[in-house]
Amino acid sequence: MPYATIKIFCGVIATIGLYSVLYKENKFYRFFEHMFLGLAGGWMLVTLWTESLKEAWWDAMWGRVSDGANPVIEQNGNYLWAILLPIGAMGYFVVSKKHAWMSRIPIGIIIGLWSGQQFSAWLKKYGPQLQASMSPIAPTNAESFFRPIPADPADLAEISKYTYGSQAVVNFIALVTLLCVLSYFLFSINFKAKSMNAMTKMGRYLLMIGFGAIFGSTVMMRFSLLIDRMYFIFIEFFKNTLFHIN
Amino acid sequence: MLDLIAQADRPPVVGTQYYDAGKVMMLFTFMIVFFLLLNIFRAGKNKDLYIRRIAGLNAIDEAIGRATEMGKPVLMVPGLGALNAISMQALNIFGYVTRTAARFANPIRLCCGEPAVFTVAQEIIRDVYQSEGVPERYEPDSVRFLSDRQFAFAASVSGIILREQTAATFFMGEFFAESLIFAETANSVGAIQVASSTEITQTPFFIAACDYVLIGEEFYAASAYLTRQPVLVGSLIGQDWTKLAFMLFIVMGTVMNTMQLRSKATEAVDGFGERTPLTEDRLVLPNETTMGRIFGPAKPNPATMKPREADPEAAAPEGGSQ
Amino acid sequence: MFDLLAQVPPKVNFWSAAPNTSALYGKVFLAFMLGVGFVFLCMNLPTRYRRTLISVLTFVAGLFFVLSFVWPKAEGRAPDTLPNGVVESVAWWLQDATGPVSGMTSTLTAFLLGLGAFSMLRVHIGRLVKQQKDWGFSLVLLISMFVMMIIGYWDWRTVNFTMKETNFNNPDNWIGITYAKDLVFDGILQKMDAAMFSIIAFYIMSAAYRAFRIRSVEATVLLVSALIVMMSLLALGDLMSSKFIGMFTHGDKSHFMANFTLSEIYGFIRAAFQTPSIRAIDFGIGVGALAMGLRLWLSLDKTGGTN
Amino acid sequence: MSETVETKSLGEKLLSIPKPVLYLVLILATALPLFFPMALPNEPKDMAVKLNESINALKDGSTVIIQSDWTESTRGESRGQMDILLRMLMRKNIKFAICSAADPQAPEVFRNLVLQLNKERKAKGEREYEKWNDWVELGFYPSGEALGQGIAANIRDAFGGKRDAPPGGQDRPVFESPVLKDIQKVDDLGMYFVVTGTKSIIIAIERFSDRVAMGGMVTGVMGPETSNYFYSGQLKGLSSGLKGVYDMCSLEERDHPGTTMLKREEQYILSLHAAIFLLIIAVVVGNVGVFLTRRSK
Repeated sequence: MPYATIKIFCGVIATIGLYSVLYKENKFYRFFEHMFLGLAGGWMLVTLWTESLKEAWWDAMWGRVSDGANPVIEQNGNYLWAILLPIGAMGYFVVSKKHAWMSRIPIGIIIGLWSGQQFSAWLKKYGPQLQASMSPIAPTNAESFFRPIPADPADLAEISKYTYGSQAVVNFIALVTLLCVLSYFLFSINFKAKSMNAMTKMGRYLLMIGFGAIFGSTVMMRFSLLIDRMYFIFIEFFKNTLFHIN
Repeated sequence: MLDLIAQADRPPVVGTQYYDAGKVMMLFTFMIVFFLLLNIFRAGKNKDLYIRRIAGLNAIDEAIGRATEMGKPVLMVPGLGALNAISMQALNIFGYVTRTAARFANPIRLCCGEPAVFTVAQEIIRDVYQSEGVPERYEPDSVRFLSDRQFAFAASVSGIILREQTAATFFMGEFFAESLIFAETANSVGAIQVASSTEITQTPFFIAACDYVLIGEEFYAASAYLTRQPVLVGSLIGQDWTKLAFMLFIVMGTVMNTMQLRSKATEAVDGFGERTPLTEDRLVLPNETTMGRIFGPAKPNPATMKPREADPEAAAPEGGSQ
Repeated sequence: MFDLLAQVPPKVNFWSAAPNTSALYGKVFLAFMLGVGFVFLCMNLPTRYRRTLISVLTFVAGLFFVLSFVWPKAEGRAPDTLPNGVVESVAWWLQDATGPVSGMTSTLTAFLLGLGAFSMLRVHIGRLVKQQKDWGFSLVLLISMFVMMIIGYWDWRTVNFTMKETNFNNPDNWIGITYAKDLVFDGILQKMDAAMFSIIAFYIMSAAYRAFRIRSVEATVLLVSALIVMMSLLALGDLMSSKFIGMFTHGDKSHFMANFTLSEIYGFIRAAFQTPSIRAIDFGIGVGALAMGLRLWLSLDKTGGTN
Repeated sequence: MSETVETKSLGEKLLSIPKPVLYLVLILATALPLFFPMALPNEPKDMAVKLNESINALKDGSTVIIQSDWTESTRGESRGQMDILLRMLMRKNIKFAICSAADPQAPEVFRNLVLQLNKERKAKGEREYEKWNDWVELGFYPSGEALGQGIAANIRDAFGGKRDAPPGGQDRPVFESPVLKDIQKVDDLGMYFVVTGTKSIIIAIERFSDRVAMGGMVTGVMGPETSNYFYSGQLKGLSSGLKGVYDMCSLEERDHPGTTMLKREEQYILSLHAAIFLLIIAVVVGNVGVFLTRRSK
């Protein structure tokens, strides 16, 4: 049996094994679940060295020499990286009753590094989003209410410069949606006014429209993955490999 | 710190080679930080602050109560995200859940998919049992690391739900595609599910399949709501101020943009912030409005930069490709 | 200090040493011992200093990125030139050190991975030894874990070291171990990933059947907008609607009715509701994360049992 | 769920379809159309049109970076995305460098695809895309944030340590290759593409979308979130989900017939229609069931 056939056969069996949970939890599924977890765990321990530590830590610590005919030092060893090993190892104290607090040290450093990045990440992410929320709510071109369809594609750039009436209306609704939904997330303000209460309630409905739209487009992707698996089982395996129909 | 901003603030003249990092937006960020810190310190004095009702959080006690009645375990999953604010927040909420469960001597299962999160989770959960005075009820195997691989994790959590017939499940944190696998599996064994994902794309699935869902920032409000710690409540008020400032800023920006984009331009502004009088008749362009300049700050003109000296210590050509 | 983290390649300074020299070996050893010393120091640290120590370390770790955020950025930097003045030197240093400093997170997380593996082994070896229920499956797990580990490292060693000259990217050159790795990794593990991912489609089906009920305004709104989006994203639904609308417009794209095709309606839903509502939730989440980040950075939060 | 009655009314029957039956019908609905392919008519979306235009506007022989963050698990959508992107780039003789930030396996999946495309090109008598001269590998980066930050700060540092080899030659630093030798900073790139099923595209956008034209090819689930960045101008074009692949293929097929995998995508699209149709029926059946039981009470 050629290797390709064995490989695809294993894949199909594993797929069916995991699908069997749809009928009910059974031994077949349990077998593949544990195998899955084991393989993933083993792979994790492989990539731990080969993908994470080898280059970013080990090579950085010992430096690197190119292995051409005339070796050139590419990178000097930053010996201080050696400190990271004992610091990382402090995480393991979590299993000790007495010194469990020490696991907080590597964790504290990771958290600190993450938190420090938030300021610039925040600005880079939300700055443009804020700007995009400030579209004009009155037309800058009153020649037509709807955005005209250009007869010549070259006119598109000119048309794109303006906001037409219909776009202004959409921009206005978008602004209202944004404000209503934001007001839904105001937690500490006790709205006495009915109008504000209506606004937060409206915010929740508008949110649901948005969620519905996300659901709709997400569903497509999930189904396409299923279709791909069906393609794998029925076309790649049964049709092309097992029965050699092309 | 302030004179640093002043440095960035200098107009791009000869000799200045600092990229203007968007000083207004940077100030805006500092304003948020100020709002948060101010309210955190303010809240320390005023204990009685209002937080609106969050339905999903009131359900926590009910869910644990039911699990106790049935004698089945409570399952908690802090998502697959790395160790950051989201997973820390999830663990804070789980600390509360565990405390309630510990009082009822209800077994718990906390499944992690990230080693750093797993480390913190172990420490927090053990701490909770200790502070409740029942350290003997803490089983080390109740906090588990399953896999850092998304779908191996999903398969394993499903297996645990189905085999142990969990009665209450809490999915909080960064969930991705696996969200619906968990939610539907938990539903099939009749568990009460309280869920929250900071991933907006997953929220609709949780809404469809779970009993209670915390949407968006409700997740961050949760620990303030549950514990009423002054620091958390203060921070929440600071967050509200920030959102109000956003709303104001957006409305202001919209009005300004609307007015400015409808008016005739008198001068053109290029990417280096240099202005030239206009001869043609045209409207103001988006990058020339006040808001456009705030969000797209001018870059220094390379033509006017002070040249830099060559590095005498620079390596030989083949090593120069740094 | 400036060259500590900025790994400027060929320069040797106090913070680095040339590879394969006894100076480097000695210094690595010293640094390692320094770390070990720190561990022992912590083990004997009085309880009242613990919190402070963690807070200080967290703060210092975060300070780097906060500094890079507020410090003026150097523009137009070319290789092999010297910075103009102190402000620019600092900016360059910050820029150079960003990579190594961000790398610290993944290095530390990688060290903690062993703890995860330890947890797995403890649970499953325990089950095996005590012959608890399902111990056979624990055995399956342990065997597949070790098999994968051995094959994985062996393959890595073969490809990167022992048979470095062979181009294994070309399947014609494969040998036994490459086949074995391809089978367990690509043939099984990856296929299992894909199977689990696609299983979601079934759950969507059952969730839609069981939970998508018109029982409240909210649920109805969600359902209707989901249906419109699904229809408009389908090539056929999109086309059918434009054919239907075409009966009114007779091909005139600027006709008023031309705005009512499904894809136009979805475009409207997206621009008017979906985008701004996602944005609003996102703003909230972003502010929440920033607030939490600030509290964590300054150690203002009390977590776990201490609250 | 409902109390057991001796004979079930129609409404109750509609509400008590066993899940396995539902699942079986779904399997049939998605598998059968694969055996009976049929082309469905289609109209490309503007996001895909813009992406097509941006790629076509790239200068022949320029360099782009592709961040390939997909593996087997999102193959259904991402393979089609990457396939059409590579075909377009290869047609225009554009050099590309490839990196990944989401999954260590991504480089291999990508490599296999290039291998397959080269085989096809050889069979057609076209020039094969050569490693080192036409494309290089920049490898895998465990942290998308660090990669993005690094690229924005100094692309030469971010990828400086990476090496690749010309066919049959020694490993050399990638920046010596014809692909990257003229790239000093991220701004010098023709475009930066992200093909992904995760948030990695947003991380990249956050870090350097102001410096280089970015194109996105994402799975359907990331589509709505990512489309915000298309409308705010941070992305020059976006292909989202299976429909995006179908659009891109149709657009390319329109200008250069017979050069894409349009046939396979047609089968996928047909199955997708069947599945969505079934989903809608399931929702309707559930609701009619509730309506009927309520009325009979």
